Amino acid sequence: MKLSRLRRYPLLPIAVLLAILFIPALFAEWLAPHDPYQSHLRNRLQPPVFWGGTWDFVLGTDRLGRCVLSRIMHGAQYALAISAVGIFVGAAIGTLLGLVAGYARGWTDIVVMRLVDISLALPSILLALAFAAAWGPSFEAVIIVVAFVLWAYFARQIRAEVLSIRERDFVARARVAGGSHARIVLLHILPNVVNTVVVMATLQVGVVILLEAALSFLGIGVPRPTPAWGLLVADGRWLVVSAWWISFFPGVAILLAVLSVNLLGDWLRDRLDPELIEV
Amino acid sequence: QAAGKVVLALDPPTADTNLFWNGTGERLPCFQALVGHDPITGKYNNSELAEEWSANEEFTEWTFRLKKNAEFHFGWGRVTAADVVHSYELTTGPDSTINSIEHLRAASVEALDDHTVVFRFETARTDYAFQHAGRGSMVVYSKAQFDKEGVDGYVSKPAGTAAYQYVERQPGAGVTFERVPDHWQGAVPDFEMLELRWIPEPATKLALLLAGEAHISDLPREIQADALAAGKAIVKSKNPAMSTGAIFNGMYGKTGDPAYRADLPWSDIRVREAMNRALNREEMIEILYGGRGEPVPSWLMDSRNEGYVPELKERFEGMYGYDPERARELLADAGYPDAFPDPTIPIVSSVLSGNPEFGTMAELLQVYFEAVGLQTEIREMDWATLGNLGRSREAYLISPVRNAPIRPTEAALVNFHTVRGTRYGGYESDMSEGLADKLEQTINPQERSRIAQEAFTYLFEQYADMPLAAVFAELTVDPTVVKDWTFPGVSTNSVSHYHLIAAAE
Amino acid sequence: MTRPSRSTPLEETRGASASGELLLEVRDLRTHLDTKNGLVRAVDGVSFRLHSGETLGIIGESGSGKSMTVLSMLQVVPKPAARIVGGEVLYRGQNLLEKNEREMRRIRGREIAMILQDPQTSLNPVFTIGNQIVEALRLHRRDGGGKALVHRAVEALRQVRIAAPEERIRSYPHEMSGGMKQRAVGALAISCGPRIIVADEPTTSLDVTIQAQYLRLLRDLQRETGLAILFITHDFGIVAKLCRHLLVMYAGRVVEAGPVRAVFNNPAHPYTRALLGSVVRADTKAERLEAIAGQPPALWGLPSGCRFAPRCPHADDRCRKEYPPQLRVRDEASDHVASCWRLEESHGNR
Amino acid sequence: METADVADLLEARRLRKHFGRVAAVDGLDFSLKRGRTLAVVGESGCGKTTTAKLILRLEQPSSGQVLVDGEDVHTLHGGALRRFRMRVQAVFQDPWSSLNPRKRVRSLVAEPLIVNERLGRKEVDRRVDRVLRDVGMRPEQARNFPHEFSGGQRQRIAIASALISNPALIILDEPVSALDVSIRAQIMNLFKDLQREYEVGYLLVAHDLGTTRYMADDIAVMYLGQIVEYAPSEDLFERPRHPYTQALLSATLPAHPDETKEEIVLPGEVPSPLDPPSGCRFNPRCPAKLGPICERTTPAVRDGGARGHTVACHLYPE
Amino acid sequence: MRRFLAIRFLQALVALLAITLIVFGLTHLTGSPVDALLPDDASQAQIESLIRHWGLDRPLHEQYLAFLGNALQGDLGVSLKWRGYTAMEVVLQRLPATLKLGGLSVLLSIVVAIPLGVVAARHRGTMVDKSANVVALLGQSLPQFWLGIMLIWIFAVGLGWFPTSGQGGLPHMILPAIAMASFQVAALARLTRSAMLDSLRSEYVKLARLKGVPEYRIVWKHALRNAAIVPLTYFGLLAGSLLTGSVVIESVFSWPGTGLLSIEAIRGRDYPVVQAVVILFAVVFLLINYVVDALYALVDPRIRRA
Ligand SMILES: Nc1ncnc2c1ncn2[C@@H]1O[C@H](COP(=O)(O)OP(=O)(O)OP(=O)(O)O)[C@@H](O)[C@H]1O
Ligand SMILES: Nc1ncnc2c1ncn2[C@@H]1O[C@H](COP(=O)(O)OP(=O)(O)OP(=O)(O)O)[C@@H](O)[C@H]1O
Ligand SMILES: [Mg+2]
Ligand SMILES: [Mg+2]
Repeated sequence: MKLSRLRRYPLLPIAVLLAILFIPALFAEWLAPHDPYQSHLRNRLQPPVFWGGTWDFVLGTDRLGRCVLSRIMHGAQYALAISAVGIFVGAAIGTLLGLVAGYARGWTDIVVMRLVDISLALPSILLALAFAAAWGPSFEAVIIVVAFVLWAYFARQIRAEVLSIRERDFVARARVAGGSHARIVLLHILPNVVNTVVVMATLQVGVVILLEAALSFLGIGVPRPTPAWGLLVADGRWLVVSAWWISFFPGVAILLAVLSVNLLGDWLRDRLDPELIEV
Repeated sequence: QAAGKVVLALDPPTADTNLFWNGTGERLPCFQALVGHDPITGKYNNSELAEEWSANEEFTEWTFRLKKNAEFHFGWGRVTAADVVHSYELTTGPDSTINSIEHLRAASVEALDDHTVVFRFETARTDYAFQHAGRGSMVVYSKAQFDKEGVDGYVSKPAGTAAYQYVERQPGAGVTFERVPDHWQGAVPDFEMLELRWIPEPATKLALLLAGEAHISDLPREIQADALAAGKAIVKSKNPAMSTGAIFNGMYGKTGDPAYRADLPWSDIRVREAMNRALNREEMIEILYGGRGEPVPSWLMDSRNEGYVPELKERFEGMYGYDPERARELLADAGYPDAFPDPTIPIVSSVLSGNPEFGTMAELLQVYFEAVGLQTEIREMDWATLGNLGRSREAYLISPVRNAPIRPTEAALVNFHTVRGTRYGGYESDMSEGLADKLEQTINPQERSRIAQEAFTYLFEQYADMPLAAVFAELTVDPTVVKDWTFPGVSTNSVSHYHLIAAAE
Repeated sequence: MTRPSRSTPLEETRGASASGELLLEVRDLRTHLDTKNGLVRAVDGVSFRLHSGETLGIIGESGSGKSMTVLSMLQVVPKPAARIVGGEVLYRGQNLLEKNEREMRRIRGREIAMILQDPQTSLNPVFTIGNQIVEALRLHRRDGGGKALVHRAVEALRQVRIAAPEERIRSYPHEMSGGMKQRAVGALAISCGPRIIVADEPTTSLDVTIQAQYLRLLRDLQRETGLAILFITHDFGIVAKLCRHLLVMYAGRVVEAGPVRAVFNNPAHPYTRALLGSVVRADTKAERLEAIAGQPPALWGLPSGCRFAPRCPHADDRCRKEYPPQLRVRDEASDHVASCWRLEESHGNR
Repeated sequence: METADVADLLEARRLRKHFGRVAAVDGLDFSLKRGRTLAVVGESGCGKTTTAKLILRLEQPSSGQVLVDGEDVHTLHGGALRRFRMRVQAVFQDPWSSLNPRKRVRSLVAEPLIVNERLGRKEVDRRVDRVLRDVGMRPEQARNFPHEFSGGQRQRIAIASALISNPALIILDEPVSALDVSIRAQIMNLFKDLQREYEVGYLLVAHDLGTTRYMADDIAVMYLGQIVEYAPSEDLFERPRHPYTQALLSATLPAHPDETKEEIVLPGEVPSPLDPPSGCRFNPRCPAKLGPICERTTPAVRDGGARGHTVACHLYPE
Repeated sequence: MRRFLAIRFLQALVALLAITLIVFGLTHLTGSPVDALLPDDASQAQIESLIRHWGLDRPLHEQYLAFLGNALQGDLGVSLKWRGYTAMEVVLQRLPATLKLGGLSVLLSIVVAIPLGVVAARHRGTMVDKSANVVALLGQSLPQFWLGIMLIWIFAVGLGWFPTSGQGGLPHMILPAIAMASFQVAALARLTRSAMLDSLRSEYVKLARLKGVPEYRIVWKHALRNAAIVPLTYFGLLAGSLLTGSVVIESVFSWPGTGLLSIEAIRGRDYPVVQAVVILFAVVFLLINYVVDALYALVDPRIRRA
């Protein structure tokens, strides 16, 4: 393998992501030293190995004596699943509406954009609180909230792009060739916004992980005892002084995962879509 | 001696209001009720507005005689029987949300003279003094203020009679009080000012305490150690303030109740016993309460109340003791899991103000249950949702509970073990209903005690719940500011007797 | 054509200031660019002279290095990609390339002003025209207070024939038409009284009738002030109309230079010839246009030989191997030169 | 004209298009015969592109009709519409925006066939190969993406795509103005060659008279949404009638420094179509303005002398 | 311009109406407030009398219409939890605290982010740029509540520089404002940077250089004034994230603002207050976006006429 070629890729973020998010998410069953739900009540609140603990629990244990490392590893599954499903749903809805609004313009556009306004104006966390209060915290509720929060951003961005793309001559050419509206939207316009969707989706992974963590922190994320990262931080937050490792390491996992995803998203954006200005 | 301000960082109350009858019975430091409590024993005494009280033979008439010199704050005058009648009417009005309001209601109320009030009932009410004491009690407002300013007056500056008087409230943030100059009882609290500050986040409470911004806080026990390590101290209620455990909801066993489900795993007494035997209570008390809790054989029974059965304590180890082996046998015997269409045991994890341990308790239950082969699932829900399920009689789940503080036996039995106790769907059966009814109708103390004992023994033998421990209310204090606080642990939120907060030198 | 002409024939202007002072001499200017495709020799040994009152045209295809040449002169090449790697830019005897940034700032705008291609983008959309002119004046002509500067800005607008300049000075760029904006850019350029104006394709984005107006304006301004104009274009028509001297650039190099008439009458380089041949004419109907084969070259990894060789019908091995020297073209104009190995032969073919 | 008896390939009748208050196209009449070229010339914003779009059915006219082969384009549907899509194609100005960057050359070129005809893969490939060769490209380039080509090559791809369905009419909206000087001639020659080979009619949109002389048989000069002069190409260049046409002609640049020409510099700017002048729309800038009549009355279309030469100007008697 | 603003205003009103509907629906799905407020041992009679008292027994659409009618008059009902106050009073009482905190955090982010973005763009590709990017990304990657807790431990408890929580003067606001700003700083800085890059590449910047304008003026005047439009539009969105962020940050710092209030209100099923909070949030959000539209026109003269 030529090194110079490798250097063109953001190796560090990819490595971190693999180590923190993907490998644990896929192989936690085999990699994690312990069952993440298994309590070792005699080993409660054990510090990490370099803080006077044992190799058995490398990153220490929580207040029920569960292995922090194993829980973080399994938590990656939830981070990944929620991001993947939530973003997929949000992006799909948003992209579709954005495409339709930008292409059709007129009334459709106005209606969709007002919906976007409404969605942006409703504070997402409050919405989640209400959801959770109505149906109890659940994986599905988190996905719904994530999708609800995200779709509007996608719709806005995609619509703006479609508005300019539809004025490009190739769209006119496709119509001159006799293509139907559906064909034009799906075969000509959609491929031109796919990059944007991909870049935005990547950049949103961080947002979603943080949102999930915030929801868990408020007690309205995925329910206990699921080792979702946000819940892990929230669970240990009282004990920051005496058992800092319980929330510190999940916090670090969130930080690193989000940071790497963002770096990757940046890199993707530079590669795929230098014009996209999105945060 | 005269110290400045003491700040209490506390969980936000369920209802944050000066209008006592719109709350859940948490009493503000500026108010007093008719009946007081001894700060150490928790027994009723005349330290508040009533000089003395008595009931007639049939317990259908209760008479309270007021102290003559009791005086409202801000110059609203002496406390009279009219104020009591006025407060009674307010408190039992249609918008009342207060605890046990039905128990407070009387057939009629009458001011016999300026300082005598009589409550009359259609049936016997043996426990009526309780309704005017620490928990779920009625506090006395000034009628003069109401006549002049209406409810708005109470909202902006309610006059009470206690040693602290109201200064201001920031809704959702806290309430401030100040020492009453020349209090009618001659009480002189150590602190000039008293601030209750609502802090939902335990870590923030701890930080406040450590930063010296708050001096007393109801920290969860889990982090008390951190505060102790930083030189803070613990003050405890003088008596156990509550008894905790977990209950089997959804046991709607009264004959003919359509909500009854025989196929629930815990409808089978063997499963109930197995679940009880799965619990290592010593370890749980260690984890949940840092070892500072007394195991109890029945979480509703208390030596201070009617119907205490001392033998249950001895029988406890034999029937409820930690024995996973036996638990497994029992389960096998009951045919668990195959005999049940839905063998999963749902455990509620909830946040209840004042009970930060409930979440952990749910997880612990899960750990122990799974260790003996029970299948479990944790359901997070808030208190309101749980209550809603109970009320619609669909609460098929296991939930941590507390009996806080100890309430009279009759009310406790009715609440948790009859159809009338609407909020929970605890263990109900013809037997429990019958015993509760009988208790209500009986006025003879010996007879009552016997019935209550029978009820507790019955419930004990039915494995009607999973008792855990009697625990004290514990507050973490800054010893450089607060030396001590003597309170009996009898109010809804456990604390009372604010005027006894003692300043450090 | 029966109508009498309404304007001075161009001929007069061209002759009028024939022997001005030598203002600018560029010698062997070289600018390199680092791009992701590799090193681009965007300007590769360009030399020319410019006298006062003279108009020098630089012509060439897109990407041939015209803009980069003049930007290098003023040292505003895109950083950090571009480096000026050699040559001299003598402005009235001083080498500008040896000056530091502060000294250069006093040259830019004050001595040598520039008009960019697209008035749409070259005016700052958030400031009024007046603001933008006054800013330049404040930088270079501190004499007089704010009022005087505004007055001078109004004068500049008047000079470029903008109607009601007192009001226009408060307009934002978007409130003006394209032609008016380009005239405002012109006003900005002349406001500080420069000796040289560099106009980088100032009319490409204008309509034909507006372009005619603008060219006439430039010529009038030149006559009034004795300015020297360096006019960049890719249109022979403009050169024919406006310029006295001409520089033909191809891939970063000057392939032919000389008096306009000499080059038109006697184009020596095959590229110049081909370009002239491919111009569509309005005066006669052509049966067929002479097209240049192939595509303009990419500027990275250029061959060592003549850069036009791949498209040149006359190219031989030597052309492909070695870059040709600059030779004098044998005709009446003494300063007509071209870089071609086969100058004699190919030229003779004509 | 010798082709007078041949039916019109394209005809516009009182064609009008308003965008809100803007009358982008304001009553156009013109016609085009098979195999010939009509150029529409005028300055920016005069409505050329709108005209092109109306013909292509990309915009709906506010009133008036576009007839192709005698059929009203805007009432077509079903099979007739598909036939229309095959017969009428377009090449746009900007080769960078007119090719979908995400598609390979093959599918770009084959698009009209794929949409309108059911042809086998083989047949499509064969036709793509052929048409690519016709526009001077190599068939193997069909696998590439547009960004791998220069502007001139991209324009060739666009032309190939326009030709593949054997159209009778191609609308050319400023097809060379974005190209480099050295490339323009190639492309214009190509258009000429293709016209001869395919017998296709062109409607050429341009903003400068010079480039049209080589291409067009007839020229329509537009000003602010209206045709001010309409004539066979040679006649127009030899005897321009309308003062605006004359100004346009004089503004074309000389081909040689010695070429002298009457220079008419028009004062002022092109007025905003939002607020067009009354009467003759050219009157505020007209060097030959007669007087109030020009401001008041819209000039009717008059005979411009030669056959097929019409002009809308008060200078000329009715 | 005036027409544009008028249309936007109408659209905002329509959005608001839709929001009231959603909010009303959602809050009524979340269960009865009676459950949250009544004690464990409330009797059926007590419950029913309370339900009637609060009108919760009427059909939903009737409740909604009544709610809407009252809402139009600015009356969103009385708080069920903070008895004695109307819902509006409760929320308005807490709104200033949130606005103060939000304002400070916005100020903080502007003060930090804009220069950061400008400098990064100015020195594109250098170490300065890269470090600025890492700082910004870090801000976007930190869980806010985690940062809040850390800040409390380090600066309030450990160093004792600031108070830990609660309302008060500027010192009380600094830590929460920092925690809240962390995300926005990142977003704003990166936006500013990319807008500045575009701006610095533009022809007018080139022309300014050719005019002899000194570099600092080019960057801070010519380029920034144009680039400012992009972060400005982002401000509308920021408003949303501020309000949302306030829920988390306020609960960490016990900052008695609307964020904290909303959590308590939902937990307590205090419909009127929940409705008031959400509607007020929405109004603030729409208002800010409206103002941003207007500001936009101020900064960018091109919009003014359109
Ligand atoms: N900022 C830049 N970064 C990289 N390469 C550049 C940059 N600017 C110009 N170039 C390259 O430098 C070469 C010369 O460009 P220049 O702008 O001088 O051409 P030009 O003759 O003015 O062309 P045009 O007629 O299109 O304006 C071109 O190959 C161009 O690609
Ligand atoms: N979709 C539209 N909505 C509103 N106005 C339009 C629209 N399309 C064109 N116009 C207006 O109609 C007029 C004619 O536009 P058109 O594009 O046809 O001009 P053009 O002659 O092609 O100009 P150019 O040479 O600049 O391409 C212009 O004033 C333009 O602003
Ligand atoms: Mg250039
Ligand atoms: Mg056009």
